[in-house]
Amino acid sequence: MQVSYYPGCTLKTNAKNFETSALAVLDRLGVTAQELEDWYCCGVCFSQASDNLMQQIAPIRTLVKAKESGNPQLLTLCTMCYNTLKRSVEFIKADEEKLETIHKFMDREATRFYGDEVDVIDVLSLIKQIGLDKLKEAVVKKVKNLKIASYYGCMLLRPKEIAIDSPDDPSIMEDIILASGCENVYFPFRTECCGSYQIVNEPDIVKTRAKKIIGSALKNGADLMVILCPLCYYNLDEVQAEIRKEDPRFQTLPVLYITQLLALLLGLDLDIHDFSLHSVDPRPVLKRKGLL
Amino acid sequence: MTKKKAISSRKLTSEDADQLHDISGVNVYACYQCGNCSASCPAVEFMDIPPHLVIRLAQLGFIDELIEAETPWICAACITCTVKCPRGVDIAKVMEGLRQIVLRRDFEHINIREIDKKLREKLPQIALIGNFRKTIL
Amino acid sequence: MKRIGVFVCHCGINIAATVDIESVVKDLEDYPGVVLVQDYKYMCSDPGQNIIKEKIKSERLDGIVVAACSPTLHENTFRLTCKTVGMNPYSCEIANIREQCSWVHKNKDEATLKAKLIIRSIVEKALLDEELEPVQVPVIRKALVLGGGIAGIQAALSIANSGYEVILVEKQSSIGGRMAQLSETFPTLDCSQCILTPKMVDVAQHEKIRLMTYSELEDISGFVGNFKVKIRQKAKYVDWDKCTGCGLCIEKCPKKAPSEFDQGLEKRKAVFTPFPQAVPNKPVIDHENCTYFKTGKCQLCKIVCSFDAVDFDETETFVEEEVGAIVVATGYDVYPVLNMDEYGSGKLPDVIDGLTFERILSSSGPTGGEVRRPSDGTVPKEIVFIKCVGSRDPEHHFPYCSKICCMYTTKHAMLYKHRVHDGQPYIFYMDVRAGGKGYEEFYQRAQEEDNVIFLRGKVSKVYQDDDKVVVCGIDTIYGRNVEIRADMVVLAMAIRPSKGVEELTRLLKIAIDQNGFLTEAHPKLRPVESLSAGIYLAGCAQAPKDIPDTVAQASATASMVSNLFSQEYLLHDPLITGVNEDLCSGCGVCVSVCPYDARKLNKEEGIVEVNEVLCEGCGSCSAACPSGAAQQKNFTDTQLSNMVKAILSE
Amino acid sequence: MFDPKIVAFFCKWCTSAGADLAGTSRMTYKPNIVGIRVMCSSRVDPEHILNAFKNGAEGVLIGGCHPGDCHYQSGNYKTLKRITLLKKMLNDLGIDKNRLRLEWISAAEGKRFTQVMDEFTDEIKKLGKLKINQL
Amino acid sequence: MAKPKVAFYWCASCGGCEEAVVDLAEDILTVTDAVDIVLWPVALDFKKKDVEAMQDNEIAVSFINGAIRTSEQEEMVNLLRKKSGLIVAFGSCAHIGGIPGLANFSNREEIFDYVYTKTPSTMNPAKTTPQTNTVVDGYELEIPEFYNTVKTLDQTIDVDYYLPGCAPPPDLIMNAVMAILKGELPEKGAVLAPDKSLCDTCPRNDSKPEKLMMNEIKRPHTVEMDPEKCFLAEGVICLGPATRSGCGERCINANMPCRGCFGPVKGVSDFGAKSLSAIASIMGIEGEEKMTDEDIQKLVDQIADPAGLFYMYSLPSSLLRRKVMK
Repeated sequence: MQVSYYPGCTLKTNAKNFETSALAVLDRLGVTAQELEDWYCCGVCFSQASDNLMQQIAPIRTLVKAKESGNPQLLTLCTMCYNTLKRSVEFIKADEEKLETIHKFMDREATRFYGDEVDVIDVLSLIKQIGLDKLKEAVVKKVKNLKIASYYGCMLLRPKEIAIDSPDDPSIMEDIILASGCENVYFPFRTECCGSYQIVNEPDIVKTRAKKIIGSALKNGADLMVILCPLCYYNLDEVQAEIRKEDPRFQTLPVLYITQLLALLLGLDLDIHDFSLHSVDPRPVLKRKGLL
Repeated sequence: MTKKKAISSRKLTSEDADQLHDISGVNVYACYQCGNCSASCPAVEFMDIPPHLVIRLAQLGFIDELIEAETPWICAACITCTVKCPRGVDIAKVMEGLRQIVLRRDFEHINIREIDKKLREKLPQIALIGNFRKTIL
Repeated sequence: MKRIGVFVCHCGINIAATVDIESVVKDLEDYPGVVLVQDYKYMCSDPGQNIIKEKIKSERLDGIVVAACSPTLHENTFRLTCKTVGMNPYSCEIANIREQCSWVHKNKDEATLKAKLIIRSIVEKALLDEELEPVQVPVIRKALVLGGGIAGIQAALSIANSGYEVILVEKQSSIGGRMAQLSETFPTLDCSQCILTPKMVDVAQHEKIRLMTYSELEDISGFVGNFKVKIRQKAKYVDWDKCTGCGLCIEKCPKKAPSEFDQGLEKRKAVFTPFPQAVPNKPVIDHENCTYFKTGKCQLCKIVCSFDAVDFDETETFVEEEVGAIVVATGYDVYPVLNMDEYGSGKLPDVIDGLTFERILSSSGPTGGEVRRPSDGTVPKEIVFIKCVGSRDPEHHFPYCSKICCMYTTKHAMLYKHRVHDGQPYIFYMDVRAGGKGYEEFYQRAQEEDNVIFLRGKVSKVYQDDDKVVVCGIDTIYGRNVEIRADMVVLAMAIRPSKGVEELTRLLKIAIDQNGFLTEAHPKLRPVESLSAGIYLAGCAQAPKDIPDTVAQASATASMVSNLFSQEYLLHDPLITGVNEDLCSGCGVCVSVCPYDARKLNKEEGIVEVNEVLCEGCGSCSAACPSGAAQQKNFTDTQLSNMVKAILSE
Repeated sequence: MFDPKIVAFFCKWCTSAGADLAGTSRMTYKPNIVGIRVMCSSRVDPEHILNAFKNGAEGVLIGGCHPGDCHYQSGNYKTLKRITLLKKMLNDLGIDKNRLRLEWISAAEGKRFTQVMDEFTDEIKKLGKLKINQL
Repeated sequence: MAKPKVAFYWCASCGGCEEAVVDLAEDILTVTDAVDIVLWPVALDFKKKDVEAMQDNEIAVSFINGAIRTSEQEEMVNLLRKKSGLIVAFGSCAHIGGIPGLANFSNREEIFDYVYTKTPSTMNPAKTTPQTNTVVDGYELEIPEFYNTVKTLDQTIDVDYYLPGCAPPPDLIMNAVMAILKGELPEKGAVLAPDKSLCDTCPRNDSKPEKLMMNEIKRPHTVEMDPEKCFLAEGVICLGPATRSGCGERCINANMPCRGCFGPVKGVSDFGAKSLSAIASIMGIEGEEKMTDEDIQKLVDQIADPAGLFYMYSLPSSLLRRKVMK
């Protein structure tokens, strides 16, 4: 099976570990993720202004490239990218007139994209599509009692037109975790925002959020937290170190991309992991549970 | 809000109110003030006006007050409010509309140059680009 | 050719001021078929009517046209006038030259011309009018009531007390419905079962009521006054003729299953009666859970029964009956907590719906009326009640207000406070809708005397934290978010029409609205009738309502049924569309068009047959019939064609 | 300006009652349209409409209950389909489809009734005489 | 006693009706035994003057097929009317206008313009079109006038009976002839075919569903039609419900829907309007309450050419008779 793959900016820089682990896991599961030859920044945040058509051009142009690649599905790892691309598709599908205008701006593109030709898919949905049984079979390292807190963040669940699962009570991550042989830890803040880009000039918001989210996961007994979004990752991992600096009593929780955990469980080459990128070192837990 | 505010038809049909409607595409009058948006907002404690009151003020035409408010800039567009709203009011779009009104009047809410260089390198690009929504780009 | 008389009314000056009566009279005198034209100042007055009567006799008229006001006003008057002198009422036609002519045109010449054209066209109609007699249908004076809740019970008793027979069909093994599950009722706080059970017994003992529980409507045909119904009696596996209701089988049965009546808080046996005061108080065996049906072993109930009433071979049976009217009182279901993802999707044991809380409050319930929470049986010290859960939420659930929640939630908080004096109830609400006798006072009492804290706003999230249920909400009056670490949460879930009602309405051919509630014939003026004649509505199947409203509506429904049954025959307007058998080829186009299923294709004869009672006379089939075989009486193609020509004649 | 002759069919329950309301409210409108009261707009057969044109009508108007409000549940939906198809055929027969109009006028819409009457009369005046030559 | 005299004449028609007489096969001998044929241009050499020489009403019955399109046809049928006791309009064209009647969707001018100047195979730079009078070499030539409108026979002369069909089937012809010979005639103006529409005798009647509904209109060439199923139930427009029976279901048996050559049944004055109404009535019944005006327009637009379809055989006999030309 082959899908097109759109990395987006952060996956090539700060979130290298996400990309390498995800591609390796998919490869093991029999999926080739073929990176688009040409791709642009998605624009990061879907523009919510109804008159701001310029902002739709970047995502639509990427989708044009995806259509040209010939694969029916376009994989995004970063959830921001998923959200922006998917919502752009919904946007143009809902309004033919705006689609026309956007096309007019892209007069140099040979291909036109109408909305239904390429399906934008996130990595969780892709794994579910491959089959949880297949994932189960591929697991080589059986762990005992490894308690995982799955953190969804916002961008895969909201707004509901593009949600991959119930916005209030999703289960897709837990299903994958269960299939991979780990235990799920339920914590009530798994779908709540980490503070997002407010980290840049309102870091207090993020710190408050991180404390709440991490604290709740720890309270419910998590050994590790898995996430999907490079920004959530920063806000929940990097920020923990900062909170710790301010408050030495603050208990930390290692955060991994879900595909990093899966890569370990599938017994993939340890060289793909660069644990130095983590500010809360996950290695002690991983060693304790026999994954390293 | 200790000041007494006059409600008038002029306020309700002001150009500002029209602009907010045009940019956001949202009919704020559908709101019946259940407060679910505020109840679910993860950043409400940092806001000067909670989301449901933003909509209330928009209904009453007090756009000027909203333009001066911090709330739209605290909103991180997590869309929780929109998902929760029982009446289909897209609150997140209203917040964006308010930010846009300000930005289109040549007012930048943040100055990129003030961001610490070290932080700029460390942060994921998506955080920076996302935050640049608070500037005229 | 017929002898038509035309009577032109001046209506004082209402017509005469803008229509030149003399000119009209002169014009009509020469019109083919018209043998007399007479004008008078007030045709509808006694002298006016007398003129008509005299002229009908003296001029041997066999049809008349009264040119006057709108037929909605005096068509009946003039038709009755004709009847008194032996003329068929349908030979009288009205030409509307007031509302649609003299009153709306100012120019006298124009109005006069238009009046002439209108009268001419009506003369053309009258020339070809047939003499018609109303269609008569005998009425079977027996009613079928579907649903044995308070609505069905009230309707059945009321109809039966008027002296008519009733068949009451209930799908559970006992009547009582939702009301039997309730604890105490607002605003008087009297015990629900105490006021309901006597009525249930009345139903069972009433000589005019045939009670068929554990039964469902299987099939129906016919029409108002003459329905044929087939009722399916489900297999009970207990012969109720032999069973005395001693309860020994229940006692000995080793298999348990969650009790539906107790909302799953308690267990019942596989052979069971839903609750101790059930009517009839005889058990059924639940096929799904019975060990014998699963494994072929057990039969304990059969062994202990000294009346040999248990019969594992019993099958469902069918009963056919003829009834004249049907009352649909199928009630409501509670929208499952399962659908509320933000409130734990039904996974949190101490987050329950209002009906479950009723069982907890009920002295016949699993806790004997003591308030104990489901998870660990402790007494909750803080309870949060949330209203409008699933209601008033067009975006995610239902757009409508479930109407009963405001009051029962207030009652819940109050009863809780009465039972747990040091407990604190909180109610999250969006509006308090306390319209009803004594309701507002009840609400005020809850605030003043029972210290219920009302928080105006919605709850965005409920989650478990240790043994507490954390409620995150807002008080929009206070303007800030609030968080309550409660012991228990009660959700006032939306109510919706009970399961299976959609299939039932398809069977009955009655309409439901977009939310699945039964549609009444007119929202104001015909609130207890369906659009199908002879089928009536009562209770929450039609819309959410509380007990007083339900009883009132059921009584109204019963009075409509009695009204129908007070007639020996039903009279039906004869302006129906028949079938000319010499022309009908049985193409079936009219059958598809008829909104009343009044037309049926008889394949053997190759022609369409009409049920004159079902036909309401819209004439849609006449327009559809490609061979001119379907002609609407007194609106035939020839009549309409001649009318058009008359209007266009100079 | 010529005075066109227009035939109308009004359903008993809505449009004819609306016309009565216009009358009792003493509103005025142009007198060119003469109505025939039928039980339901769905009684009107395309044949009657062609018959009117043949016999010199310059326009034909049909008034029924609003969608969803038909006294006979679904009659007006049938009318709508028939009239839509007939309009298409009228065009092929050289009769401007605007000479045939279907309007939903309720019993409460007396004002609207008069507006429709005047509008349609004006429209037919604009369209001019219908010259039917059968040779 | 002399045998009754019979005439056959054709006007604007394809000749199929003449063929139908020949299709009587050996039965034609019964006919010729019983009657004297005094005029039959397609088969026998009689002239107009032979007819003119006859007494009024001398011909017992004239069978005239074809619609009336030219002055010559009009003249001949008037002559035959004068000389005949009975006139039978023979076949669809004489009866209701038939296929030639479709010309009433245009007028003489348009037809001449197209036929004599615009057809791809025509070279006519001078745009010469037929004239009734032309002078050639000093002689004035006269040809019949081509009328603007195609008429049915009864719009031209008084007609006693109608024998419908394109072409009339042999059994109906025989029945008619025998009835005339025996003098067992129905009332004047009768159509010599059953009064009910085609569904009455349609072999597919049993396949009819309880309620006919057409949610989509299909055209015969776009679907594989079940040879046993009612066309309407399959979404194919069949005009059988509106068309007089008696044809012997020839089209139906060849798996083609009825197009109405037998014309309307008794009491229907406009075949096209009636069949349009029937078809529109059963279109899109399912979910009609949810349909927007656009949905209905789309549904209706599935019928590409309603006038051509519903008036395929009967335009000249319709209420309007022809297209209203500017």
